[in-house]
Amino acid sequence: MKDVMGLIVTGENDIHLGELTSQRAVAALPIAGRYRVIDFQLSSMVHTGIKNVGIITQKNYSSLMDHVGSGREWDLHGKQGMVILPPFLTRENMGVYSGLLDALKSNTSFLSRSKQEYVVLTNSHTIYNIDFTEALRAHVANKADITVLYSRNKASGVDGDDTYYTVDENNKVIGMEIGALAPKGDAASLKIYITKRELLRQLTEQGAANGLHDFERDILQKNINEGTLEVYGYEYDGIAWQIDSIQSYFNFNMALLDSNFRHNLFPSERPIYTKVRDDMPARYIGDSECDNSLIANGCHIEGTVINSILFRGVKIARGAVVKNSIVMQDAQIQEGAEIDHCILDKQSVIRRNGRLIAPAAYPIVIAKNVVI
Amino acid sequence: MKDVMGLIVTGENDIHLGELTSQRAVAALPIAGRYRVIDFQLSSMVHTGIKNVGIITQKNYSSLMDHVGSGREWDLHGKQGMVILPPFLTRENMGVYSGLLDALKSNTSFLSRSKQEYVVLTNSHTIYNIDFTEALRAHVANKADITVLYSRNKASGVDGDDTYYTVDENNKVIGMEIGALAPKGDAASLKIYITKRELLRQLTEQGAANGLHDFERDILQKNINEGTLEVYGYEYDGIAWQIDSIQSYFNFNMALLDSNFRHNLFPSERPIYTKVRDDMPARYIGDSECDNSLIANGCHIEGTVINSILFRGVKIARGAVVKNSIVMQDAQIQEGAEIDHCILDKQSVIRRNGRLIAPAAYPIVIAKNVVI
Amino acid sequence: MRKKKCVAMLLAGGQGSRLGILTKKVAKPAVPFGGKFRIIDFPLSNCTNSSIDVVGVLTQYRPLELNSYIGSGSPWDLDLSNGGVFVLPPYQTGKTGEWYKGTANAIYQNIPFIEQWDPDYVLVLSGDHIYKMDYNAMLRAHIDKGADLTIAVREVPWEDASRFGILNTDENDRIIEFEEKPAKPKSNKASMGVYIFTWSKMRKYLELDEADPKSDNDFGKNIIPEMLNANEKLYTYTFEGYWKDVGTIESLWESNMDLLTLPMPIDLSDKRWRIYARNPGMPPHHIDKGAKVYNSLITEGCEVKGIVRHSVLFAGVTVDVGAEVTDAVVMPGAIIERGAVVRRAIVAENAVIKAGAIVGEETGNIAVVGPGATIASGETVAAGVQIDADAQ
Amino acid sequence: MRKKKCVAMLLAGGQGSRLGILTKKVAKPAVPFGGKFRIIDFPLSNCTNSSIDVVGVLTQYRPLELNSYIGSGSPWDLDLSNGGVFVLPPYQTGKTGEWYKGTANAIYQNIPFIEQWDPDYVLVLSGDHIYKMDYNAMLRAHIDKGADLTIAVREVPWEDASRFGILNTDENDRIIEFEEKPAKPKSNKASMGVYIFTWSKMRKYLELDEADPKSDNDFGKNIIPEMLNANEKLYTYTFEGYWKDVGTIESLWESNMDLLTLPMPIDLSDKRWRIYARNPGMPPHHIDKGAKVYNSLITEGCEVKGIVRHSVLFAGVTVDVGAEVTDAVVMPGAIIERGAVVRRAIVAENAVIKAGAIVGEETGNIAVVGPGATIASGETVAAGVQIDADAQ
Repeated sequence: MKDVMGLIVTGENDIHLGELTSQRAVAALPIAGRYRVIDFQLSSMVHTGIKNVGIITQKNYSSLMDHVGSGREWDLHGKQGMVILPPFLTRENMGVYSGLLDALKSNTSFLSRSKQEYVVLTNSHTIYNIDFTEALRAHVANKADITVLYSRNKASGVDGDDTYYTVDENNKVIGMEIGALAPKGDAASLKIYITKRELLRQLTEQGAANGLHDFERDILQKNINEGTLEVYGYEYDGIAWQIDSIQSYFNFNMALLDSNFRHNLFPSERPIYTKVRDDMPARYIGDSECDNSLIANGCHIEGTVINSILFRGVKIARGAVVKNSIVMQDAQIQEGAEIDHCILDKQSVIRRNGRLIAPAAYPIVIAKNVVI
Repeated sequence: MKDVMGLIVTGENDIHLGELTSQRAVAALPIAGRYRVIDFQLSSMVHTGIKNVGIITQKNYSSLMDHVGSGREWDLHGKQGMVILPPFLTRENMGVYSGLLDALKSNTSFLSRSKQEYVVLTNSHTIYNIDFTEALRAHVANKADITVLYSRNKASGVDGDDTYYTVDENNKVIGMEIGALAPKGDAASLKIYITKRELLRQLTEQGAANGLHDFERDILQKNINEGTLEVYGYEYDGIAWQIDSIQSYFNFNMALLDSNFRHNLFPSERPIYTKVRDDMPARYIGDSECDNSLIANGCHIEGTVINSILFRGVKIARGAVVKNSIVMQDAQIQEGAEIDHCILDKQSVIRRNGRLIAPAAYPIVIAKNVVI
Repeated sequence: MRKKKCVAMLLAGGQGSRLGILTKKVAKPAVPFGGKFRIIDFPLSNCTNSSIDVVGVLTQYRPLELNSYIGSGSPWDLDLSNGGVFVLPPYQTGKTGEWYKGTANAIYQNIPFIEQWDPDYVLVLSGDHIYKMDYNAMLRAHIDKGADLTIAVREVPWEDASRFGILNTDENDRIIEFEEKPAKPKSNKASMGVYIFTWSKMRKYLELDEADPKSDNDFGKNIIPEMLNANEKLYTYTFEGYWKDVGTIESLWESNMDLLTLPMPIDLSDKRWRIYARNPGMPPHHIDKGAKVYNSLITEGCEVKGIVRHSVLFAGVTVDVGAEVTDAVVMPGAIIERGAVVRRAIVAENAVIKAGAIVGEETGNIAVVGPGATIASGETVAAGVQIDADAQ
Repeated sequence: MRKKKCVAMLLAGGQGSRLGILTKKVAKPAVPFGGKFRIIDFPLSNCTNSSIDVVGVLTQYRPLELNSYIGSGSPWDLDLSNGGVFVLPPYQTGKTGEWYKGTANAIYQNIPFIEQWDPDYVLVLSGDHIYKMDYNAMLRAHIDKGADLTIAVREVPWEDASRFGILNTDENDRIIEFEEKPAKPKSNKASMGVYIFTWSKMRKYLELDEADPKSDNDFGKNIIPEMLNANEKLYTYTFEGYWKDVGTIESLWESNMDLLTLPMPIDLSDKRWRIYARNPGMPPHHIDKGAKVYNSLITEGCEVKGIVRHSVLFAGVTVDVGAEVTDAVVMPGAIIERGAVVRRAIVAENAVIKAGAIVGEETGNIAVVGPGATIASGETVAAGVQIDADAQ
């Protein structure tokens, strides 16, 4: 698998994620009790045997940088390992690309100096756990110019913001709809593409030379419609969940409480790697109660936890009640406090006897470090 | 030596370094044939046994980041290792601190979460090779609040830009002159300070609360004059060379051609660590001639090299002549070309039969990637 | 290699026979402890936290798992260019080679390793104790006293003193006598098996010991008595925190149970003295609907559907519906099936307790189910019994 | 440990006696080569560049220097959590342990190491060859052919074939016969000692071999003939690049000299197939006023004041005023003092050639000054003579 490199483009539109992404890229959003979103894309690359991974960043990438560090947790810290590709900041450029094509254009030198024949290009806001080896084999066998990964059971939060393909019986893409409210195709784009590194570089440079910004519309759709590139689909039938709104974030975390769903996403042969914190195991103390919840190491539970996800180092004091909530790292629920349908960001504190109850459809978000 | 942390403040005023620092911090300036300036500060920290090093960066820190990477080359890549502290960019803050105190103020959280009792605080534009252990012992023995390191033989490029101390027979600092053209003291500040971490944090917060920016003037000088802090000096009698102008940069490199000077700066027990490139040894081919020069690995020499410094991967073609020059990584001097008193930045090329001759006092700088 | 002030040599030991089937296939320091650790994490993390960054691990017994666990040393920040952790087996020089004959001989055979670092001091550790200790503080005491050898001791209850190696000292903590398990102890200072030697002296006595064909080549039996005879400067250094020898099944179980008392006698959540471990990379554990967990430590990757009381569950353990786990240590990957009962027991890695089986009793000695062993449906494992997978 | 498609086992060998005093204190793979490398850098870098990221290094002979040199594996990007480079010595199981009896036995003893990675294929390498080879291309050929064992071969001149292990094949490269140093070779395909086995088959034959008390437990003498007898699918894979056995003083010297020809027969400046090495961290080398350097490789840290012709100088070598070094290999830290002459020689690490001494002759065999040896002022070392520091 030496002949494949990876490219993760971060900094997607995060307007529907509100406060959760005000200080961080979606890629760095804590999720699933101990991970960040990018752990899923990075681990998938690693399980495919990819050693050279570029992470294209836009604004707000310092927590992402802090999380991935040298890439050590993913065995990507070597000389041929992971590279962070920050935006080139100038007075005109505040670090936001106007489209995927722009992001690629700014990083053609990375594409040029990489050695691998193929590239797997992915977004950073879809949760999945894929070994791309099979898709790569199909790409080669089909003699495809571009292979697009799609799913028939992808979960997204925002309606009308998706791309659908129509594929023929050989999996060749014969149609593509972008942002249709009632799409004809049922093959939802995972926004993961496989192509030759050299072709991607050429398409990027040609596109940019023609003043284009949108990879999907200006490159993919155009070439599919005109038949100028051989574009094939590859169906991924595992879990795929796009984190693009507070609702989709909340629902994805809650879905993990189902054991089948969880075991599908975390098969033992493809662990998801993440930054290690060296916490001790979770401690259950005294009259603690816990029901249908995911609890990370370092938690300290003396109260009641129901249908919730606790990240590392969360403290639930005596008499506190946490229901249907997501509680991020090192947050504290003090004695007698009660929360329901809340998302507590890192290090937030619900003070003694505080109550924060929201309806299921509108979970409340408490920002990082806030004390209530 | 567990009880000491390091803090390197980068991004000094580099106006007199011209083109050499237009795209990089002084800390990342290539120097001495295979190093960057920061290698000297970092290696000194490592030889002191310091494991926790913060590097405060300002604008233009991407080549610095690229160079230090995860800190692996300095054995500073661990969980308790090196941390890059980038400026917090906002619309108002373009990543430039208005003084050392500002830089420290932006990073008090790093000071707070560090565990060590003492801190060694250094600038990033002075070349030295110090084991700070002795200075730390003196600091403790003197019961000093702050120990300032000074030199009686420091080389600088820019006149009137230095700070001098006057010390009594016990090395207690009794006077301090900033930017005097004819200073009374002969103890030139190395801009290296030793103090307790907690005291540095307090001084920083108090200073910032009072709207101060200048650590030297507003904190050090004021407290020395008023006798409110016990400030002691510690004399370092090794090589200290401030890289603050093209002349001082040029002169320092040329000084390295003297074997005594070189052996003093590179004692075998305190190697200077730097990023490894895995080049092969330098190759001397055919009628090559070489006289009084420093040559790094990866060079390919078929021409003539006199009184010069060649960085890694430099190619000198047949019949080319390089005199009194500094040639950075992967630059090429093609057949029959001749240079004298030049500083060639990385990957620059002097084309076939090109000539570039400058007087000793005004070396010409050729920017990175330029082909002449 | 650059000079180091102090290097550590960890005696990972031979077969830890008192740990029975738990060490049949792994060296003792690789035995799991405390939900996410292995025993060796404690001395290694103590070294890292004490800024000692060269650790030689001396072993000749089944080093495979230990070797894999240590790997490049990165979990302990010991993957260094100038330092790090090295597994040191016996080797051949010229045409001959010999196995380690004793603790002192193991160090003797590695004199060239130590000399690479040109150290002033050598710290000797063993791999079967749970404790958090600042070796650097001990080193400062060693240097301040101008000692040739400093032995860490802790004060044990007088009535237990006759079970330990006891050091009798003068009023300045200088050792005047060493007695192994004295019938009538004159002191309650028990050796912890943690030594700091001034290297030049250590080297001298290792060479003298090696030249003596009658020697057992052991620190306690030979080196320390010889140094005392020669009137060298030996001092004790008193350690006051939690310290537990986990060299027996009972003490290993007890030490795990200690983590369930409040406050923890050894704080493993202390951010200023972390105990590092290799991370298995599993998702958070799941407590299912209807499951009950009381006073327990549960690690990532566990799936709890039954009842867990006063127990330590390691990574990836499954406790199925209706199963009951009480006063137990359940090591990584073990499965307790429906309705099975585990009491006062150690269930080792990847063991399977089938539906309805019963392991251990409410009182009596600890029952042990060995690594990979299966207890069939309806079977019973009595108190104190050890079940070996290979014997099944 | 996650499954790996292919793991590499590097036979670092016993005492490389044909390298004489150069391997008296270090294992052969740790011998310096090419100005900045050691021999083991070649197979390790080949593995990294071929995306094979588990390498077991089998050694029982003086592993100390090799162990220190390999360290955490970071120079070769082999400091991995899931993979990496492991030095594997013999060890004890239960109460017994045994040294490696032969190449096959060394692998046999490490079956548990290999099984940890659940590999489909095992690559066997040796530690005494200089070459750049894509093992992954060989693996693809092995898989495409459905082979049980693929042996890398290179075509040697027919007149030399009788000095090698020769593989006779059919027109599809299937091996029909293996002859060790045949008097009348039927083929010129010489084995390079690089094997890829399908692991299930390898395991079977290792176990059969171990059960045979008369076996030498050697791949060439036992395993390969047995597999041929049993009609297993053995194929050759022809390698065409530069390949040199550096198992003798003459070949080690020659291979260093090969780097001075134009173009280099093995390109060590190829950025797409770098040979990684641990870096000694020295400043650039200095060519002093009046010094002369002709057709040579000079490494960082050297100080050249004299004349260097057609030689390879390793890191930190000093050639003083008036000294002359010709056709020589001068290893790290060696010092050639004023007016000394070195010709057709290997001067090993930290050796000192005192003022006016003469080492080697213009013709004849290579003279060798061993590691740390000193040649006194005015002394002469004749062609072919080896000087051992310990004998001085």
